[in-house]
Amino acid sequence: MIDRIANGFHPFVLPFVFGMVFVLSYCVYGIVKILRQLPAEDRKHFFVTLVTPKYIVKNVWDIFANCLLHVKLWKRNRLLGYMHSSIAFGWFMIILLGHIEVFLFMPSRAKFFYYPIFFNFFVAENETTLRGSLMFFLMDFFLLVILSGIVLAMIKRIRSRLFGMRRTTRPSFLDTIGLYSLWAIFPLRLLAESFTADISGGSFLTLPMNWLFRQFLGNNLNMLPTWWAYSIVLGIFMTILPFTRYMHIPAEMMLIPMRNAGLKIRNARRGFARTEVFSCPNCGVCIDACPMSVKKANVKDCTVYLNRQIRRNNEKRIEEISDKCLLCGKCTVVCQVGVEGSVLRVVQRSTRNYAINQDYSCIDVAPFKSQVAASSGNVLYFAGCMTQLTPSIRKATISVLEKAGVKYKLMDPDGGVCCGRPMLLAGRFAQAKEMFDRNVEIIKASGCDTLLLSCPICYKMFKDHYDLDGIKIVHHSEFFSQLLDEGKLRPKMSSEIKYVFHDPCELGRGEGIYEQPRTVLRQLGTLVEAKQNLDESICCGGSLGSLSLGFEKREAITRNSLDNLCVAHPDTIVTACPLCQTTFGRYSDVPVKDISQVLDSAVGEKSA
Amino acid sequence: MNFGFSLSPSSAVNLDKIDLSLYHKMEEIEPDVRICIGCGSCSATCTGQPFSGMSLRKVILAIQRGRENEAREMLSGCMLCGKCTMVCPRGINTRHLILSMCRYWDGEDHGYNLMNEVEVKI
Amino acid sequence: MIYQGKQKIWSDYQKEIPSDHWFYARSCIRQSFFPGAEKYFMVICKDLLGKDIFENAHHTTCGGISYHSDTIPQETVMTIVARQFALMTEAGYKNFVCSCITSFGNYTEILETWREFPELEAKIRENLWKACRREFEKPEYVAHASDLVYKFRNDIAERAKFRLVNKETGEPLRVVEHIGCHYSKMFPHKGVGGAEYPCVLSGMAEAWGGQVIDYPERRHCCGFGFRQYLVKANRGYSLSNTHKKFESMEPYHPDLIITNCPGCPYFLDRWQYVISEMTGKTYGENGYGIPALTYEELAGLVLGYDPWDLGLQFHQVAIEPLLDKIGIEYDPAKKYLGLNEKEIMKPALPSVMKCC
Amino acid sequence: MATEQSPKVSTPRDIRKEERAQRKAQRQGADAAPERKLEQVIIIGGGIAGMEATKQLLSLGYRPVLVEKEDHLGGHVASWNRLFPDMGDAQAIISTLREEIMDATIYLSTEISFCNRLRDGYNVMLSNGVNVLARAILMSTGFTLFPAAKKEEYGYGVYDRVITNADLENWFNGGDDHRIPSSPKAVGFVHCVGSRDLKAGNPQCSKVCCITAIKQAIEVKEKFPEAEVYCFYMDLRLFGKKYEDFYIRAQRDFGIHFIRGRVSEVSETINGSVQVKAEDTLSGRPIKVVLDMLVLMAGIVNNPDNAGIAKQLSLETDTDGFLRSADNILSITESPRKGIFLAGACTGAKTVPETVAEARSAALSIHNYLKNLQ
Repeated sequence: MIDRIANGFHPFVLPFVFGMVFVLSYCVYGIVKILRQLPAEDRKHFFVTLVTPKYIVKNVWDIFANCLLHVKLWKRNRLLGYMHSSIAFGWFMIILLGHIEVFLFMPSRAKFFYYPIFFNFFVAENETTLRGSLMFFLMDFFLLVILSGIVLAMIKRIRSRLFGMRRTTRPSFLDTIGLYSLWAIFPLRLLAESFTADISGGSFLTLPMNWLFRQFLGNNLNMLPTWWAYSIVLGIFMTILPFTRYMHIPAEMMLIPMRNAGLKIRNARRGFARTEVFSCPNCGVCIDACPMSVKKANVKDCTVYLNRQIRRNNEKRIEEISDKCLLCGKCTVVCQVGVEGSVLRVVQRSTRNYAINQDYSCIDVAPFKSQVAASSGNVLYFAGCMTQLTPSIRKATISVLEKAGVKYKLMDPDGGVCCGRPMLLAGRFAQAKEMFDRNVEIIKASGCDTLLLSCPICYKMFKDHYDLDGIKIVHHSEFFSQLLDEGKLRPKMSSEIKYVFHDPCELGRGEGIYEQPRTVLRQLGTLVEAKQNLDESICCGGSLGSLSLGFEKREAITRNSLDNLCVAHPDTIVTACPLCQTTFGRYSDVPVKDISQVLDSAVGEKSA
Repeated sequence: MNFGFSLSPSSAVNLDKIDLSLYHKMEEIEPDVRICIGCGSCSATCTGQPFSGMSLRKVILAIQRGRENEAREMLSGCMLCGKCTMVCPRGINTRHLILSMCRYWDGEDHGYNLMNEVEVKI
Repeated sequence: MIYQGKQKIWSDYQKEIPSDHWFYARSCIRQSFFPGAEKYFMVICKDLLGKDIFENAHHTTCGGISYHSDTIPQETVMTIVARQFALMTEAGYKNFVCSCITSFGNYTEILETWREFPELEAKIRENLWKACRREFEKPEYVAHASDLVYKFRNDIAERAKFRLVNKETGEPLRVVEHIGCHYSKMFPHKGVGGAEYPCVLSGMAEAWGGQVIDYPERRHCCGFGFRQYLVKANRGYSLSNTHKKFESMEPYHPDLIITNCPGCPYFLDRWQYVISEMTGKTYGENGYGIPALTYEELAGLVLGYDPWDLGLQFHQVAIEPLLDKIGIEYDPAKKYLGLNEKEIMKPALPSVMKCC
Repeated sequence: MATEQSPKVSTPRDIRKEERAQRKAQRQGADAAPERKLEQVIIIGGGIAGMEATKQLLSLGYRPVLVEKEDHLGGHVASWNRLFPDMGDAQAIISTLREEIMDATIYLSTEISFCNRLRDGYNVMLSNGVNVLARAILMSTGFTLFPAAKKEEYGYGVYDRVITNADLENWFNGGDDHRIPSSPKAVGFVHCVGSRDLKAGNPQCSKVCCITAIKQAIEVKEKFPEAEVYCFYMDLRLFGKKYEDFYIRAQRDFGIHFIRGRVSEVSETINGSVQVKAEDTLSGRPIKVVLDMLVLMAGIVNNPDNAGIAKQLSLETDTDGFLRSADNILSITESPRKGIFLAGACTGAKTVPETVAEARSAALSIHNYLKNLQ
């Protein structure tokens, strides 16, 4: 291996050097800024995890698996997974191998950080050496891998449907420049390495190309301009990277250790939230996942656009996007980097100041307390506001409880205090807390050991937000499944009836309850599945999460969700949420029932 | 001079003189506020009503008649549970309307509090 | 305003008013408020027009004031009215004329009630017999004194010494008319011109040269409202209604107000002072109020009777600017001289409203 | 138009001549209507009901004789502009109908002088001297608008800026009306003027005024986008096809204010506008507003001209003052008298499509009646 350039420098490296210095400085600045925005205790905890071996291993593995190999994406879509990991991992390998080459062959030049990138320009190698041919083979191999990824990326840009994506993001102007410069980097590297392959050595890709070019060019005058071009394109990409979606590359490497450290969003725009926003790769997977985007509506209100608008500080759009979302949480499930679309929106909502702040001091809980204390039973059933509008759910639930011989009490026979979740979702935490506290007082006064809920909205609220001193909180679908397990109910099996279960957002994605309602339904009839189900179930459209989405605009969402549920031609749609039931009931041709209703009608009198 | 009695203000609503800026703001945010027919479903189903006398019907009417002060108390008892939205026969997005009223009630934009540190758990 | 439209309505509401032979019933309160008014009504009818108009010294209040103040029941007031009719019958008259419009409303209401419920009339006849051994016949015609003056308005105009015209400019005076709620709001067909566009007072004002103002709150109550005024806790409400009328008529710059009822001129006059004390605002020109006259006083003025003989010094609002406008001569020194030039007391002056 | 200007004068002699001609045609095997259908039917009233019935009777093969007291056909609809809820052109409806009845005998500016009952028909003497014999008479005499001046407190005919729905419609139709200001800032509509009002002598609902008020309010708003438009109503009675959509449009798209409360009184302000007082019953407060134009929705009341004919034909009036049908459910188009039929607003307030449908139904009833007499 011979050093071709005596001082190890050539002016063409300057664009790259500039870009690299710029992007690195920007990242350092960004990291410091974000760390300073973290609350002091979070920051301290984060630093501790960075030096804790257990976390180090986890962080390194997660970064490797997610940022380079795109493991999650592979699971979701192999073609997309290959495309992304070929570019990311291939590029990483080229950089890594470049450094190895320098350390192996030119350790004296290791101090020039551009050396590994432009190694083939600076050295001449006799390709017959084993070491050289192996390294050159690997370099050509990974370059080929990257180029295959680039080709796929180009196809995807033109025909996203081939990759299973119905819609994709519209890149901004800078994103487009970043994209084209990224695409240009690797063909230019191939060309540059090919032109120098007869001098500096090459392998299966670069040597034949060198031969080919020599056949009709006859000289190597193109060598230097190509290396210039390669360096310039690299320089451009690095320089604009902070202002494009490619910022997600460094941001995600920051996000992973932060998340592993257990940090949470504590401010709408700063710290962790900011890292999440910058980690969004703008892939647009959330667009197809979003229930609102049916019929090409509301596309610009998906999480990817929220991230973009937060980066631009466009308050008007941030507000619109934050308010419209149904908070179904599906975008979070499908997101490759784990941007929490719902949390980000709720925290935006929480930043607003109001002229009227609700005050519930007028609520006297004493009558409720004495009412729940008076009756006997150890299960306290809270039907919730929405169930007031679907009294059949309350009736069926009570009926099942009686048939199973459960001793229960009613918490809100004539209406009660809202659980506070709708208020919480509007970002008004203090007001929601006031309502929590009222309910907690009543629950504690009841002396029950189990709080039973038929509304997943209330369920999630009580489960996640209340400190109830060991009182067990169960959703009725969970409770029914348990009653069946214990043999307290013996429902009649009617296998000719086909049921499909709609996973309510708050119950499924919200609390991970997928299996229990299905266990119940399997004992009542034949269970069929929707096209998209479990954590990818589609919101019914009735969600209280959305503030601004009007009634008429929700119809298409509901109908789309119904179509998804009805692919296997069920006889009855079963859900476990009064709001989903009411919403579907408006447009469904198939009967929509709550799980309590189907169970109640399948259980005869007192089977226990 | 103290006569032991005084002029009492008229209880009449003078449509020529009332300040409708809040109503116009609501029209801009939720144009459907105009199609309320005062059926009272929202009030009848309201979770907060038994505690605070909240009646969205009355609140809307009050801002249409420039008598906001009569409705402030009611709004502060809203629990935002969304039942009114579920029952409104005219499909008005009542929750958003209520939230927007609470926000702009006094005619001012109270802005954002972006530096706030909160426990966000949803 | 389409004047022909009003005329059409007036033509629909013309009532028959016999021209002679009347039994006169005075108001219980007007004599103390506006002592010249009833006196000059008699003078005009008897002396000027030569009509047969009779009054009996034994007649009393009609009871309407207590009835509308919710202090006596309807049967009592009916019996009082029956006694008035008995006095008329005994005197041989069939036409009943009263000075007060609450009385007029009261008589009309009672006669209509008897028409609908004859058994009630029989009961009242029995009550009257038991009480004072009198019997009565119902009058053939019931009129308010203003109906008569309206009927003779052109005769008065012919004999008038002055017209309701601004002496300086030659422009007609701007007149606000107020008929009082009990005149025709209950029974529009019993009032000249009906209830919405009554012409009993506006007819006089126009016949005597004035121009009637139709302002938005023209139909509104003067503010008396009986127990609204009589109960002190409600008095602010009474005042507020009067205030509303003045606020509404203010842009028209009225020169005078002509009224029917005993309460109306009283409250339209006295409340101007109270409003001026409370708000510092006066509604007439140059810090004066707007003179509120009864129709008899106004008839007396145009006929050239002495303002002080007409009792105009009993008004709170100074009458002098109006007299000057019309060109009626008066002796300021005699304002507070009573009969036989005897000194009557001078009132203290208000702090805001100019009163001479 | 030709029909109107030169109405065909039919005499019994003409008819006999035509009958002979037809019989001849029949004998020659030509495709002609059967002889019995040459029969005359008298239709009294040339509004849309009379016109539609004439059209139907013509196509059923009769010789309808249409008698109209005005000098033009079309009745009230002829002076209207656009019809709810699709804003169809009223004139187009009239001209279509007119063209379809070109072949009928039409007497304009003609009234009924008297009619006698014969053994199985009627002898009707017209004011133009023509005598018509017919076994069936159709009354399509329509309605009159409540005279708004009767509600004195609203000041129609007294205040400069108070007009009626008919005046406004006439103005939309290109008429001149000095009472309508060039750029009003506020316009009001008073529903139920002379409807559902015992004191106005008409306790019935006029059925079409609510929707007409909404239609006109939208049209006013279209002409004067800057104006605030208020509708004062007692009840909104919007029963027909697409009327609710129309109402929602008025509220949402045009921002028309609906105030539940009847106007109590109207007075003129110093600059000639009108001050309107009402009770806002939903908020329980008095309400006051100054308007540059006030439109009174005069209701539909029975046509007083009906009384004379009704008496001669021994027809009765129902409790609502309109002509009484034999039955208000099954035979609304038949009178209790044999051979006399009723169509349109002479039996009560109706919309245009209802009137047209009823006229068709009446024609069919006449056809069946005459067929059964054979």
